Amino acid sequence: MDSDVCKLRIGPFNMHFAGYQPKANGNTEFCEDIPATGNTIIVMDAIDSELRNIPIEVRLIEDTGDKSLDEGTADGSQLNSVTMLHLPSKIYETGSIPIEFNFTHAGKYVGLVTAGDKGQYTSRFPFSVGIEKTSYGIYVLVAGVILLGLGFYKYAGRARGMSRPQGEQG
Amino acid sequence: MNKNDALILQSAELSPQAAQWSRTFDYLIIVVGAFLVWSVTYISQLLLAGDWDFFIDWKDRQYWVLITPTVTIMMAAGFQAIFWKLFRLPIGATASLLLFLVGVWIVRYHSWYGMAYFPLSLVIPGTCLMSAIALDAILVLSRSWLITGMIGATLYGLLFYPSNWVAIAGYFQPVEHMGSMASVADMIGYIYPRSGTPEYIRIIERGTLRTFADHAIWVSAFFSGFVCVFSYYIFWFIGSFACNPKFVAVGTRFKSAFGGSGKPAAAGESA
Amino acid sequence: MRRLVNRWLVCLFTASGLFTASSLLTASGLVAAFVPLPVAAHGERATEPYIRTRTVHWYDVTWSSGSIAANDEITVAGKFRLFSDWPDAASLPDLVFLSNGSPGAVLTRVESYISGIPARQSARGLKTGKDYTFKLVMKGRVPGKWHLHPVLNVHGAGAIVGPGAWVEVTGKQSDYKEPLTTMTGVKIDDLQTYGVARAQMWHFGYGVLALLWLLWWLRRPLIIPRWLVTQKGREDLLITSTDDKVAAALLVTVLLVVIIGYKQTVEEFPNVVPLQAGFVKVPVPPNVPEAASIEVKNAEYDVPGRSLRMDVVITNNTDRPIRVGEFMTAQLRFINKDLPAAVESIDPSFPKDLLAGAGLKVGSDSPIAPGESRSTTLDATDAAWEVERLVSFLSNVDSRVGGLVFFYNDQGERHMSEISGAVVPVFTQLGSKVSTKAPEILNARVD
Amino acid sequence: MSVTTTAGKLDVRPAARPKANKMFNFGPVAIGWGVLLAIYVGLRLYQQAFAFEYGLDSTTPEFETYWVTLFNIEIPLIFGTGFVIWTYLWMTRDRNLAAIKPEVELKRYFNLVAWFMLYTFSFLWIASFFGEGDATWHQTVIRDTALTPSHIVVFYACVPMYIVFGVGSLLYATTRIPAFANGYSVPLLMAVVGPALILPNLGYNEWGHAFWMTEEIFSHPLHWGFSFLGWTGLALGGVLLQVVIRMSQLLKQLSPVESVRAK
Repeated sequence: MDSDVCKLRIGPFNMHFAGYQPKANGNTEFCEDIPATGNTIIVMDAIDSELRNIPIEVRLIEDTGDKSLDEGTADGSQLNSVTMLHLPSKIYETGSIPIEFNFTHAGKYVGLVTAGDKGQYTSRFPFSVGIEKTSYGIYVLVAGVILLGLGFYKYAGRARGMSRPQGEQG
Repeated sequence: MNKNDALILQSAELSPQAAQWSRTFDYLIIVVGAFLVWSVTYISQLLLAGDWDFFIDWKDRQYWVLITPTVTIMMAAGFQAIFWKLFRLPIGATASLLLFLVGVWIVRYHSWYGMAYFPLSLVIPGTCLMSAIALDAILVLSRSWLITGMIGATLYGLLFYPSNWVAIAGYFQPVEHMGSMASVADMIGYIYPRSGTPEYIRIIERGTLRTFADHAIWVSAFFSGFVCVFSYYIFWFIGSFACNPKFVAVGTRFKSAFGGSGKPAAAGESA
Repeated sequence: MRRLVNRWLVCLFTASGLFTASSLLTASGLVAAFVPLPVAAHGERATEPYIRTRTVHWYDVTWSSGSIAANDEITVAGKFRLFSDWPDAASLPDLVFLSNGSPGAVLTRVESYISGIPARQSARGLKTGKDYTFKLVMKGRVPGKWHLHPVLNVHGAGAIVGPGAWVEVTGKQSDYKEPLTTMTGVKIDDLQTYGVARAQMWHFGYGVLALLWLLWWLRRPLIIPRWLVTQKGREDLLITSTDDKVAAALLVTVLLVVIIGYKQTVEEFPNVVPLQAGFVKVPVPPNVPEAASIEVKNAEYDVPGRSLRMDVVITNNTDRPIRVGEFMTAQLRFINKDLPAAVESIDPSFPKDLLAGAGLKVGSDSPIAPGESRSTTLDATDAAWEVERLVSFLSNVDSRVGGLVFFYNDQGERHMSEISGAVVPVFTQLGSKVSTKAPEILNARVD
Repeated sequence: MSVTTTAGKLDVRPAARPKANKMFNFGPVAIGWGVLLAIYVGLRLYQQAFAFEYGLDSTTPEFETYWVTLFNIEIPLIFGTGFVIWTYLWMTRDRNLAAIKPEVELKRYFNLVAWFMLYTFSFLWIASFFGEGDATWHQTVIRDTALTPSHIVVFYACVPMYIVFGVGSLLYATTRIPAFANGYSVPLLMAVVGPALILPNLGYNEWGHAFWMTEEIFSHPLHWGFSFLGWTGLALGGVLLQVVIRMSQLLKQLSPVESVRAK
């Protein structure tokens, strides 16, 4: 779990984040980049057992780039205007918080998790939906392959040059 | 005939007439070579790794990915050594795997489908053909069996799985059957019964391979590449050894059967 | 030169064409032309009698039908007892697979169960001395008359074949379809052809690439000239800079085709699972106390008489009187025809060739009282011993025989006991130690 | 189908060429292939018709009629024919090899290759076609005898068949080509004796199946002998080198390059 990239920190506690799109992508688990719009299930699992005993509030908002929204400085009406989903504060005994949501358009979103009786711990995790993540891996691989071919070709030219100065050994 | 061909004939000091005879000889050797490469590759692979090749429900992540390349590279290396050492022809591996693939499909049709009524989906073969082409190409470019063994053989093992996955991935979709999950491949193996081949006989992954973040196959592919290096070297040496044109002197009684002592062995130990 | 090449190519293609054509002819033409005719048994007769009489005893086996159309289902169900006196030559049934005997995939499997547990995979933990139920649901595929047996494959012992009945599959093979929907909702029209064209397309593409590479080299002066040039050390003539370019381009092509093809395939099939291979565990059935115990005092096989005769002591452990109703071994059933309950136990679907005509002769056939120990003889005489090749204990290392004996009490309830012991072959009545009325029985057989 | 290929006739580029240049006659090879093909296809059709029908139970009289009879005929027939061919090759040997003309010797090398064309062709059928067919049989049905319909074809027809051609090649070389008469060719012996040992190796196979190997796993160590003996086919590479060394001398002797330069 140490190297788990899908981990959220809420104050002193840890949660695990996973997104699923059963219709589009079957059992594949996503982290902060959900590949497509449409029906999505997000599950947050409490890693620390303390989280099972304290109320947790969850909010999904559109990422407007204005951080003040979720840091509580803005007034509630502004927050509500960008809120897409709100789960009021509640104790989750199983330690698992499932959220089902239908993302209608691609874009950047933020999840806000507030824990504790007074909402003393908060966590903010940005994620994207339906935004093609440019994966450079494949280009690196293709470039590597072409370089390998070129490298071998250069090497072969050297070998040929070595046998050309003819030593006519019977 | 292009300029290079003419240069080769000139360097070989062959007259047009001799070149003509030699070309006839070439065609005959192509035929003999094709039959030989085909049959020797086939019998070697058949009884060392045949089961994994026969059935779709043997194509697992642990053994199929490891054993098939390790075995097919044997004859690929052996024939590569013969053709390269004697004639600088980098075609041994490709010829071996291409003819093997052609033969496999013939047998799948004539025998599994034609005689025992099995659907072809049960007996989809795997192939190391892409690996073999890469192996030959690297031999040309490196001019060295040492480098080919290091880079080419590793690549040979690594390429096997992805170059086959494109063909058979669909067989590993999940299906629910009698309340448990199975892959489509398992189902094909279950539905079309083989009385002599009970399920437990499959030599396949039975445990879990929770390594490399569940990328079990790539662990096998890497290991396969590693074993292929040794397999390649061993069979390169066997192929080289097989090219030894040695004659052992015969006794005088044997010679007398052909009219006395005869000429001294003409084609001696020159290579 | 070119004409020579052409001629040779014509010859080569004609030869390979002939080769392929003949294979295809046999593959397709004959499958279509093949006239379905009865097929004999599946070689179980050559299995050693100590395996056939002392490993898996199938009983109460029924076939739901004798004739089905292609794509229709048939159920074979029943029970088997794993014999306590299991022979040393065969591995214990620790790992088994429930299968069926058939010549190729003429019938296909739909479902199979051991003790109600799905048996798609092999099963572990079966114990000797226990009874298990089984069920096989099969589907007709190739029209014809086929012998359908249940088979228990025991790891290390091989296939142990159960009783076989003729099943006729009518209709056309094209009526048979195997559609399937995956857990992710992908619909497969027919499992028989699924994915075949895709694999062939890839293999063909690979093959073209390989063929081009071979032709690139084979078109030029080959064997003798190249060897002579190698001897001169003029490698530069044999592998030109064009060859290097082609080789490098080919290497890059191969790698790119594989990398891009793989990437797209992974995206095309995001949900895949490995082969499912774990064994299933079958719970051990509860102990059933033996209703009657049988001790074999003497057993002999009369070779010319085709007769197995046993001196036994039967002890009735129940609280009701019982009679011997049936002796069963190696799928052969010897019924005591004097006992109506035993005769009624024969299911109409049970194959007639496995019912011994003369049945079982019990020396002292009156009811055995509760607690009584009775010395009697059992006599199972039939040509089936010879036909089924069950007499090779004459040439085997383990000349013991075993079987199941069924008892019925006065209320028609059935009980089952195992019987086993050494068997001595005798060639004449003179050698006989068993005190039956042997001559009469011989006469009965002649009748 | 054009079966005769004469280097001289087809050659259009150089000037006129004498008729004696015809070094290789494809006819006999084509006939040989045709006969072999007919035999193999015939055996395959026989299997299609009678393997599942009468071959599943070795205790039946039909098995005796259709399969044991085939076994009893094929072994003496193939080895008998082989014996006649071998005897003929020996009796008609060249008794004065020292006096052989280069042209005749070159032709005999071509003929030796023709023998190899038949040898490798006949080996292909057991190694590939009927070899994997054997897997189909034994993984599909229950093994009840060593002489199954599959074994009767693959082991007892196909194996003797290639032995006939293998030993034939060896005898042809020994009785007609000086280099092979003056010394035993190690690679040729390997390439002929190695695959021939597959026949005795069957003893190991059947012994194993009789005593400890009840189920058919093709890649079981019990079967590795077949692969191992198959590898000896690689030794034809050494034979090829022996042939190439001598043929290149003969080519230069028969058609010296000076004549070209003078032109």
